[in-house]
Amino acid sequence: MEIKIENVIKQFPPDILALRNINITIPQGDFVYLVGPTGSGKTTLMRLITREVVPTKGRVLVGGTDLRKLGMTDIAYYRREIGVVFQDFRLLSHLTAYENLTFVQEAIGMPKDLIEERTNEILDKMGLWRRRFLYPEQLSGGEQQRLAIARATINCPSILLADEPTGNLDLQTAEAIMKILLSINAMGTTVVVATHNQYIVDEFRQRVISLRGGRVVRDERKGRFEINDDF
Amino acid sequence: MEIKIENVIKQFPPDILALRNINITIPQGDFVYLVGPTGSGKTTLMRLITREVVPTKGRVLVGGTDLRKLGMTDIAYYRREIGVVFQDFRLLSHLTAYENLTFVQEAIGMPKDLIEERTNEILDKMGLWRRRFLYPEQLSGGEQQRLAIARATINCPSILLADEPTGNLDLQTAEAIMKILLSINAMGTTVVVATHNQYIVDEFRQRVISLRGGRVVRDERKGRFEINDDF
Amino acid sequence: MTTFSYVLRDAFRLVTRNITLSFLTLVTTVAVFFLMSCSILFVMNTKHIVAGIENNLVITAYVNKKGTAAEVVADKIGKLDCVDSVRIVTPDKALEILRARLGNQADVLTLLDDNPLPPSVEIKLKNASAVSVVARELLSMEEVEDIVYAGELAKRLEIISRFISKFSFGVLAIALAVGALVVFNTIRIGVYARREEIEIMLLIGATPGFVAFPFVLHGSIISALGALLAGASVFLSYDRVVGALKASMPFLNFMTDRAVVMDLWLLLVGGGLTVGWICSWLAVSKFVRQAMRPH
Amino acid sequence: MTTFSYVLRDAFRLVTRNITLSFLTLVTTVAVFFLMSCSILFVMNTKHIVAGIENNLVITAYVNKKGTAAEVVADKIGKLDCVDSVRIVTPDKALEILRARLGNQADVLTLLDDNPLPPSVEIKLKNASAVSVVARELLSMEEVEDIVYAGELAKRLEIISRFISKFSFGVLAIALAVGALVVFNTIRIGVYARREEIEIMLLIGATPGFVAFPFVLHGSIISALGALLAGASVFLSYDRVVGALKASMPFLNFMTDRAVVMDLWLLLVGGGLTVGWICSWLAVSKFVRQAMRPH
Ligand SMILES: Nc1ncnc2c1ncn2[C@@H]1O[C@H](COP(=O)(O)OP(=O)(O)OP(=O)(O)O)[C@@H](O)[C@H]1O
Ligand SMILES: Nc1ncnc2c1ncn2[C@@H]1O[C@H](COP(=O)(O)OP(=O)(O)OP(=O)(O)O)[C@@H](O)[C@H]1O
Ligand SMILES: [Mg+2]
Ligand SMILES: [Mg+2]
Repeated sequence: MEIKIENVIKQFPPDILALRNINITIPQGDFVYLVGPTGSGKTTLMRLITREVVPTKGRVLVGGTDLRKLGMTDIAYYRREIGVVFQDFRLLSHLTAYENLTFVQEAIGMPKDLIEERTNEILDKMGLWRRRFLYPEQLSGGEQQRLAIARATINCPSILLADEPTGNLDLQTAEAIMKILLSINAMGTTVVVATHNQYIVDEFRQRVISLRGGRVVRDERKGRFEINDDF
Repeated sequence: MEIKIENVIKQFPPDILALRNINITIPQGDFVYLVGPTGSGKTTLMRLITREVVPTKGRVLVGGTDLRKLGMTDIAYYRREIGVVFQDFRLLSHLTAYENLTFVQEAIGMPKDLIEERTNEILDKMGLWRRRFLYPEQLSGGEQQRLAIARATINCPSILLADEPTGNLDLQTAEAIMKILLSINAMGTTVVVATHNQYIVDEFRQRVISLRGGRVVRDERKGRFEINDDF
Repeated sequence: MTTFSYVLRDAFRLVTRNITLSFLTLVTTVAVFFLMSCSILFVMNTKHIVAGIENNLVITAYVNKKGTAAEVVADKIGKLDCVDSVRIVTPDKALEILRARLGNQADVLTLLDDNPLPPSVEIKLKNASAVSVVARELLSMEEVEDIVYAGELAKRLEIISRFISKFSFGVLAIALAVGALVVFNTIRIGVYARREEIEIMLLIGATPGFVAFPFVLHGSIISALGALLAGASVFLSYDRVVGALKASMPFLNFMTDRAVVMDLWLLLVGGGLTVGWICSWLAVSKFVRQAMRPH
Repeated sequence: MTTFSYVLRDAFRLVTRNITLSFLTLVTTVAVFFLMSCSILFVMNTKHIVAGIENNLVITAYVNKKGTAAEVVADKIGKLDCVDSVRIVTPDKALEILRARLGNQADVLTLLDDNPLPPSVEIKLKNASAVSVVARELLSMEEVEDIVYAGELAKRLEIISRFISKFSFGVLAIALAVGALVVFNTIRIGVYARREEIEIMLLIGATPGFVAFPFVLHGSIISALGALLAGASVFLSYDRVVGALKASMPFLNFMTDRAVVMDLWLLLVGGGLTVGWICSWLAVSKFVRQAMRPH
């Protein structure tokens, strides 16, 4: 599904202009880094795609559908095709690590044995196998982050949005995570990663979209992390 | 107040050994980086000092007092001398940015006009002045982090614990924050910073304590960030 | 299938996870439903007692002495639906009663040349409202010379009975409202306590119905269970309580039909389920719609 | 000072922030307290009515005809505390009554050589329980030949009256328990909904008391306000309701003393405040202690 953001302006009350005239097209299968200083609008841009936020002006088309036109149940089904790693993780605090993963699969009606198999596999891959019966608040920051990534990827979504997926990780783990994201991308999933991590962007070079004050200031194939991306 | 961690072992049920025989002394006025891969016990170590966690074995002395011996009200008063930047921010979601800052000052009974003055000053310093009437969930990740730092430092604590205080910040803002932490340290406050940020550790060199699997593997004055600190 | 089993498990988790909280809610619901059934039973018993007193209502009709006038009147009146029974009091019997009343001076009555007292018919009615009908009927008969009845008492009982009917509706309405409010409130606050979870679930693609259903189930279960337990305690204790009351107040005509209490119980559980379902649905659906609204 | 003002503001925020929720709780509390005062007033009125009937209790004492025997008895008995009033019925008066009863055949009584009927004293009592005392007293007087009184009715009224006293305690206890439970529940769930905030506040150095106080205030305010509003609606509507009841049932002796209703109102508000305070404290303190416990 192609993501098309057309002339989007987003103003939060009373007068905060988070996005000013954004025009971005992300074809199916792209891998995009979203960079920019804090408060530049990265998260807001992602929330346009999940329809948590609707534009004040302009429109957001995903797979040709204007998101504004979707009804409540449509949106639920639409969101199942998108995996999101939220900046603040948003894990379900009343469910264990294991249950947090099975939940999203149960919600889309997958068969029980397949759920079990896939969950165990990904817990192992993320190094959370020994932590599977802990609740989110009992996990370390990095473990929570890996759980959030596992949850976002387990359903093989068409689009994967990852907001600062390595903020709480050490370099080695961050690299391992990036490799996972790239392998998912290789299978045809569109991946959008918002990040402040220079090392990651430079190591695994991909399309870079740089925001500043709610405007796109650079959009480059095989880009690098430039010093003013973060100033 | 000197922090003395003596022979501390912390085991979480059922069998997770988060800390294994830790011995650390941090004199008043020290600046310490706590590094180590994800899950190595950095946050748990800090939570020993706030008495969120009590050791399974060994003891934690702060200013000569065994924390285990404090009553409920004592702990409240003790915690007022410690500023904490939590890894997950822990802002009060029902209060605006402004109120999140005034709250901690009101809780210790500061006069009203002083509160107002100091709050406005720090909001300005952290670049949150225009966001002061927003609630935490309306702030960007970096803005929330800066608000958390502002809250931890506003009462001029004797000890400042900052858990990953730059995880959601761009380089420029991270540097600015580090300068603030250093200036607070210069006024005599003990500062402990847990971080994965190599750039910061190498740029502002201080004592480095490196954890791995719940053990101290390195404790160095004017240390550097070593590659195996994060592997 | 998996979806449905998740919903069931989640509703179950809602109940068990905060067992104290669920327990408190349950106790409140039980108390409310208990009060409710007590009021209902109280009203039913009062009506029953009033009906019992009404059953003892008597009209005395004095008839003329010609032949079988008393028998004719008794016959005619006895056929009316609202009449329970009739009894003829002959002049001799009436004189006997007067004699008893005069005590040791009763000898004076032997001086009467003829029994001056008229025969009469005592008519027991089924309910107070029938008094005026029967009275009019009696007066229209030529055999009847005069009638005497507790007109005031009859009217009073009728008014009280009608008032209790109205009152019972009022009590039921208030109790039902309080019960519904408590359930609604509990679910609403429960939803509020889990607002973050709900938001997250909706964000990761759970449908509104899927998110709402466990809450609705939770509310219905608690409410129905509350009604069930309240009904059970009423059902089990009713006989003993009425027994004790009867022992100390044998003159009052309590309702002792277990079937009625059983019906009340069933009604209560059905009502509890319905109320729980509607209230939880109202409580959760607005919230879910709100959480789905974009910024 | 700043601390206190914070606490006040926070309690206020607790009330206003989720205005719907606070409103719902309030409505529930009002309903519960309303039911409570209705039960209390119902019980008070029933007792009042029973007392009214008791006031009409009469013992008739037949005395011998010697001289001023009736006056002597009336005098002696009239001095007892439990006696409301006495009235002497002379033999002439009694004969008159009998004559009226015999109707057109009353001429027979002119044949009596002498009035055979004894004089009697009618004694009005203040309450049913005095009947047996007075009866015994009367029988011990040599002037008294026989006494007649509605022994059954007196006993019944006494039993009913005692039962209503017990019953009123029961109703009050249940209503109070439900009220307390609702308040406790609301505060408990409110605390639960804000558990994260409470944990954070405690982490940044707020004392347990400081954290708990707004909740306690919130609970007390809601509970007291609920009692106040329930009391107000009862107070304002009582006259009209009783007026309507009196109009349709003038034979029942309703309580019309506004002062009593006013007292009830004050009692209600005081009770609401106390219950709210205790319940909220119980609800919040355990939770705070738990949140302070280290891992
Ligand atoms: N609901 C909201 N109400 C008001 N302002 C908002 C809201 N959401 C976001 N903003 C503002 O919009 C701006 C952009 O926020 P956004 O979260 O997109 O930044 P970001 O690029 O993700 O930053 P970071 O790197 O710190 O996460 C911020 O200044 C923020 O304060
Ligand atoms: N309450 C708890 N119950 C069980 N295990 C726990 C609990 N708290 C922490 N742990 C475990 O202890 C280990 C150390 O956790 P800690 O949060 O100290 O790591 P960390 O060094 O802060 O990691 P990160 O850099 O990811 O934040 C982790 O493996 C975690 O799962
Ligand atoms: Mg962001
Ligand atoms: Mg940590």
